Amino acid sequence: MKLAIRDLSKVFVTGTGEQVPALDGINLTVDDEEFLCILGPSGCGKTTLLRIIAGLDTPTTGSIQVDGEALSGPSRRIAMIFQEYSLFPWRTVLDNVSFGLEVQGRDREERFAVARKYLDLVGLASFERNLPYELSGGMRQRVAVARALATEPAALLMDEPFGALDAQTRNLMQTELQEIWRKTRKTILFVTHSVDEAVFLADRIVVLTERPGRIREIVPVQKCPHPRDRTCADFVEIRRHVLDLISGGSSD
Amino acid sequence: MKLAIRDLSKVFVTGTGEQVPALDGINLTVDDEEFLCILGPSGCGKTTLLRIIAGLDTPTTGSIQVDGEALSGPSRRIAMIFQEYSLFPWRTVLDNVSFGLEVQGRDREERFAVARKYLDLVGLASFERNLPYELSGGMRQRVAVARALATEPAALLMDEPFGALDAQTRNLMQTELQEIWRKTRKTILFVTHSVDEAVFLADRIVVLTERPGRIREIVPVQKCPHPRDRTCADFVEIRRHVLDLISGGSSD
Amino acid sequence: TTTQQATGDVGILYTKGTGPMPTLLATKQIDGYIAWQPFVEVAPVAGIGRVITYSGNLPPDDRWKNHPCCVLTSRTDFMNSNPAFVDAMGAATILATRYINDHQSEAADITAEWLAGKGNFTYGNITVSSVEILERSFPTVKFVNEPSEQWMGGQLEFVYALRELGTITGTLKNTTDDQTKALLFDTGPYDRAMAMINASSIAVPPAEANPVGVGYLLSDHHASLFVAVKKWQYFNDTYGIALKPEDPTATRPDLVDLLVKGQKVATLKLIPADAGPQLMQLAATKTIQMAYVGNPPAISAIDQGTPLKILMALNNEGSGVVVVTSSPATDWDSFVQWAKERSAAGKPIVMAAPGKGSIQDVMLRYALEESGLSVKEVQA
Amino acid sequence: MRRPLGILLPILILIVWEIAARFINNQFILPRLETVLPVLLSPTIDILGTGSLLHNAMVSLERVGAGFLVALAIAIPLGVGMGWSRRLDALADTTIQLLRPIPPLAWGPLAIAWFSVGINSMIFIIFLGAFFPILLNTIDGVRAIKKTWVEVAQTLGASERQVLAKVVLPGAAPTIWTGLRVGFGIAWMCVIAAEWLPGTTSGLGYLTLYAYNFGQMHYIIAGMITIGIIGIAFDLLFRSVEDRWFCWRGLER
Amino acid sequence: MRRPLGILLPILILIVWEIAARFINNQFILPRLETVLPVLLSPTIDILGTGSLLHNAMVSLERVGAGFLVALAIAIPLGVGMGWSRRLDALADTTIQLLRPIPPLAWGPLAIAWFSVGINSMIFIIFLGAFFPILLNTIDGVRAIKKTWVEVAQTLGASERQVLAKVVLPGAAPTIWTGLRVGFGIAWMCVIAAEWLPGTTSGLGYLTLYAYNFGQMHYIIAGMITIGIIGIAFDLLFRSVEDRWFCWRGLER
Ligand SMILES: Nc1ncnc2c1ncn2[C@@H]1O[C@H](COP(=O)(O)OP(=O)(O)OP(=O)(O)O)[C@@H](O)[C@H]1O
Ligand SMILES: Nc1ncnc2c1ncn2[C@@H]1O[C@H](COP(=O)(O)OP(=O)(O)OP(=O)(O)O)[C@@H](O)[C@H]1O
Ligand SMILES: [Mg+2]
Ligand SMILES: [Mg+2]
Repeated sequence: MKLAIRDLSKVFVTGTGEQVPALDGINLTVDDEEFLCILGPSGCGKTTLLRIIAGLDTPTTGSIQVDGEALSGPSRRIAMIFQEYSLFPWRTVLDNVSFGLEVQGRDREERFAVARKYLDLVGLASFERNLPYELSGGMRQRVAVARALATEPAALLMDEPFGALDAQTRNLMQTELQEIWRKTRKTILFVTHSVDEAVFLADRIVVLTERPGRIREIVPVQKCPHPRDRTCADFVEIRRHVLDLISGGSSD
Repeated sequence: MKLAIRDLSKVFVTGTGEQVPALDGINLTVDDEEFLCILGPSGCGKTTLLRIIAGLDTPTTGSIQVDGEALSGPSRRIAMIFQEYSLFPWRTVLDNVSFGLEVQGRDREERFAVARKYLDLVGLASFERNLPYELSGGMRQRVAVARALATEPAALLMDEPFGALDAQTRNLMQTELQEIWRKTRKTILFVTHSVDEAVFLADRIVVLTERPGRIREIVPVQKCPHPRDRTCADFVEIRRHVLDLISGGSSD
Repeated sequence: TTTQQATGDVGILYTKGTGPMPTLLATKQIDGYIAWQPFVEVAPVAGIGRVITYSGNLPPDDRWKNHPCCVLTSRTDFMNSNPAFVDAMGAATILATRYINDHQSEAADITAEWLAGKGNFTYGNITVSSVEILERSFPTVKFVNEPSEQWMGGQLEFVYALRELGTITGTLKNTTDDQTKALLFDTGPYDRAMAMINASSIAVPPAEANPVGVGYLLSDHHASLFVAVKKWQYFNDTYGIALKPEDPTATRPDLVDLLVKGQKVATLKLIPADAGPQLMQLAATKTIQMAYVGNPPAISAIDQGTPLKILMALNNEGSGVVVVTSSPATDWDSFVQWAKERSAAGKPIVMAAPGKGSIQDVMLRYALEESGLSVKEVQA
Repeated sequence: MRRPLGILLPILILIVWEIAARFINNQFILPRLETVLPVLLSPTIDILGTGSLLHNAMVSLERVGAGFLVALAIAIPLGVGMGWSRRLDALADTTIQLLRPIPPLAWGPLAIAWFSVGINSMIFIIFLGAFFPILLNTIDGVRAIKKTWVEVAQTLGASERQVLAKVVLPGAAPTIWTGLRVGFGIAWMCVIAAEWLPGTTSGLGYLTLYAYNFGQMHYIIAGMITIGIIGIAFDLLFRSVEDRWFCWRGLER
Repeated sequence: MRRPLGILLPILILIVWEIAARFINNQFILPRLETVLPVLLSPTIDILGTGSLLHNAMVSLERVGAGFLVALAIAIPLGVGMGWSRRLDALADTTIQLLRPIPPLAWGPLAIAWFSVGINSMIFIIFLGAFFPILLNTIDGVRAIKKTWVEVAQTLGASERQVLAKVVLPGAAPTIWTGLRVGFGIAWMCVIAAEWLPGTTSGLGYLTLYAYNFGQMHYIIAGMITIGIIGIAFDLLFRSVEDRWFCWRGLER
């Protein structure tokens, strides 16, 4: 899926009538099958951007084209994975993963078959009867990924999906996500606070300014081949550059 | 205050009757006016050790001598600061800080005078009428420090007091704690997960093993003068050494 | 009325029905009560009180002999649209009353079943059969139906009494006796029922589509209803009119069919209540069309504008005055003596009555005032 | 240790009761234990012609069941609507706040006028007792639904109806269930009051009131104990279902 | 937008009421608005010789106040004890669970035998209504006290009594307050039932019952509205205190 974002801005109006500009003049094209990471200081509008693309919020100005057509509301072709655990706690893992297919009206057999396929992909085939609270944080996010993949969307929006995980699990999940991306070739927009994570995963990294978020720079990472070695020279150099961009952007 | 811990061990018995050894054979002497940091993997018994010293738990075997006398229950001479915010939310800042004096039966005038002195020390004199929820996390922990200091204990036990703060506030608090320690010369036992924090603050660092916690090594830091520069060679070297101790101790 | 100068006080506590009376007496919160049967007999049987007089003997002498008590009433709109039905109900009631008078002990038995499933009452170590209680109480009730001139005269006494009490404030406030009678009574159904009985042929009323609500109180006074239902087979076979319970095993049936000449004419919903005023409220809201009820609530309801008529008598007398066992009183005179002593000692006795303006309340007040005692309502 | 200690006090109370009853020797104040226990131990024997304890308990339960079901059938959809739509909430909230504090019992006279004597007015009163806790908990439960769950469902293509049926209702179910439990408890209390309305001829409430007329305190106390036991039994039932179905509660994250 | 919408429905109800009343034309089923409003608007005029609306409301309030205070005075200390000491909890819990589901109203006959007709048995019934919510909330509140608060106090040298007085009670205060609010609501409901006991000659409950016996529906409805308004007023009062005193609640951390 190809996304074209044109002159996008978003101004929130709070309960007291105050205007909060969250995003300003975003122009960005995401290529088909691209893995794009978005970095930026807290409150700069990263989540807002993803929510607008997912159709959960509307932009104040500007437009988004999806494969040439204007975006209108939530669509099955774009799936979102949230930072906080978002599984339905009353549904088993299998029922969570097959939720999207269920609302499409697919029959039991079919949706369970598809759901099992994606549970397999994220390595949780043996947990299909468990309830979410019986899983660890990392496992839960993997179920969320499987659920998002099960409807076979063309794009995945991921909002700091690994933010709540401990370092070790996080590294593991990054490697697995790479693997999944390699296998399924989705377009992925991935928001993170971790420069390391962004450099490890992305084809390109979009660095935003402080609120209201504007694009400071787009850093290409393609020259570093997958799977990336965090100690190789290119990696360290790109990492340094992005870190500079971020700390240079802060006002202190 | 001088603390002498001899052959201390602690075995918890869970509700199901299972025995959980938390500490094993701890021998440690803390000198008067010493700043001791305790580092160790999660669940190794750091909190348990502090709680036993504070008199909130009893050891299974072993003994603790405080200035030569055996410890028995909570004592005014040893104050504890908890990781989670522990202020009384229904009391103003001033009333929180003067709590210890209130239970001693000191009169209003006097206890407010003492409380104000310590609020001054932690730089919150102007917030005395506020309720805790009106303060930021860092301010709250400073109030907790003032409250602990107000009863003028000889020792302070601090259990990851800055764990919940963001990096910037945390650095600030570390510097301030140094300052306070310099001014009041308490004996301080400080539990942390951050090697950096330990090296920055401590006279000596006690590194514990995985559960059941035993003393792996006691690392002296005295040769690095206060206030410490995190980039100086000694600092970096000690930090490297402690990091090695910790990762060497984990089983992977 | 010629009330003497009062020489003492008596407190009256209204208990909204008879329910709390035994408890209040047994816990010495009241010194006695006046109630309808069988709750008069409950006290001596339970060993908590003594009957000093039945209502027919209350002073002044002979004033209350054969005093009217409960009556059969009907809403006028219902009577007008279903005259034959009301006549048939009248006939069933008259026939049952006759049966009671001819078979008193069986009637007591039936009433014991209706009121208590013929069960036993337990009072500490004492256990008595409900049949025994009813057999004691039955002779104190006079079962009659005829709305005679004398009986109507007795009813007027209650109108006067209620006027004095200040509870008559509506249509009956300033009426002459003739006007009052015209407003209160309609003896047509009684006359037609008697005619049918005498002719040994009850007319079949047109079938009722809706159930007819009939209210009553749980008292011997309404035994004619209980007997009519429990002996339905007999009445059906003998007179061709019956109130057949839909559930023949129920001790206290609430749905009965009116059968005339073997044909089902209507379903009756029998609705018991704790006290008369409740029934009159139900009549006012058309929840019930007919009611077996004490006369003062019926008079009050008519006074308040409820379209209702009194059709006939159900019983005369049938109430009694009970005092606590520790009381020295054994009859009315010693009771008055005792009340005066207690009043003089600054601790006036307290008597319970089922409700303000109830038949029992009216008679007790009258009798007390007649005996030189003034009555004060007890404020809890 | 907990269990034995817990039973100690009731036993102590029974002993004190019996001693006190013998001492007071007035069954109107405190009937002897040995007059009450036989009533409880033979629950199928007729009491004063009103039917057996068991029969009357069943009658009361039926009435509560009916009133409760009506309350549930109205309160849950209304509550979901009010929790979901600010508009509907704004429209109905004031009215509900005004009606809520009127005791169900105080509706008695109107209930009889509107629904006539008998089961329907009892159902109305029971309904009033159960309605508000169920409604308020449903509103709360729906409002407390994690926005993320709803948005996940939307991005996965769920329609509003599907979101309500598959996310909002199951997500709010534990809170609604608590409302049902509380509502049932209040309904159970109200049935006793409802059975004191004129025209009633059965039910535990009627039984106690009727026994009162003849000063049969042992029946009253047996009736009260039965009412208490049934009340607990249902509370435990509701709680056990809660534990089984909603074990995920509080562990959502 | 919220306010006007909220008032819309009650106004609509009033209009429908008036139209229906004119249409039904039976004051027993639905009295006309213009017969009810004057009663409410002149609350100092005597009603059927039972005193004015205002007077009766004050009488009822006094009774609720007394019963509520007794409940509070027993339930809070007992609740603190049961929340604090596992022993006491184990001892008393079963008994409380057994007594709780018995409706206060069902105690009527015993109340009269034990406390005699009049204010005392009314207070007893009101007490029963308020007691359990206050007790259960106090226990909950004390149990939910953050252990850290208690330990902080201990390390600062507080004795057990000081911990209870200065940490446990204030820390549990918001939850206890909720119990008081709920308890007051139930007590207010119970006063109506209590005033139906024999021997009562005043109070809003008595007023409605008395009016009922005379078929004066407009007084009944005026009484119900008064009951409702007082109920809301106290609920709001409790809530406003909650907002003022316990603003820290939910923001503890
Ligand atoms: N519904 C809203 N109403 C008002 N302001 C909002 C709303 N949602 C977000 N904002 C504001 O918009 C700005 C951007 O928010 P957003 O959540 O997109 O930031 P973010 O980059 O995702 O931050 P973080 O890294 O902390 O998640 C913030 O200042 C936020 O307070
Ligand atoms: N009351 C208790 N009952 C049983 N086990 C306990 C209890 N308290 C602590 N433990 C166990 O003792 C061990 C040590 O716990 P402790 O809290 O002291 O660890 P810690 O070093 O402070 O860990 P962390 O860094 O995560 O705070 C853990 O395994 C813990 O599960
Ligand atoms: Mg965000
Ligand atoms: Mg710890």
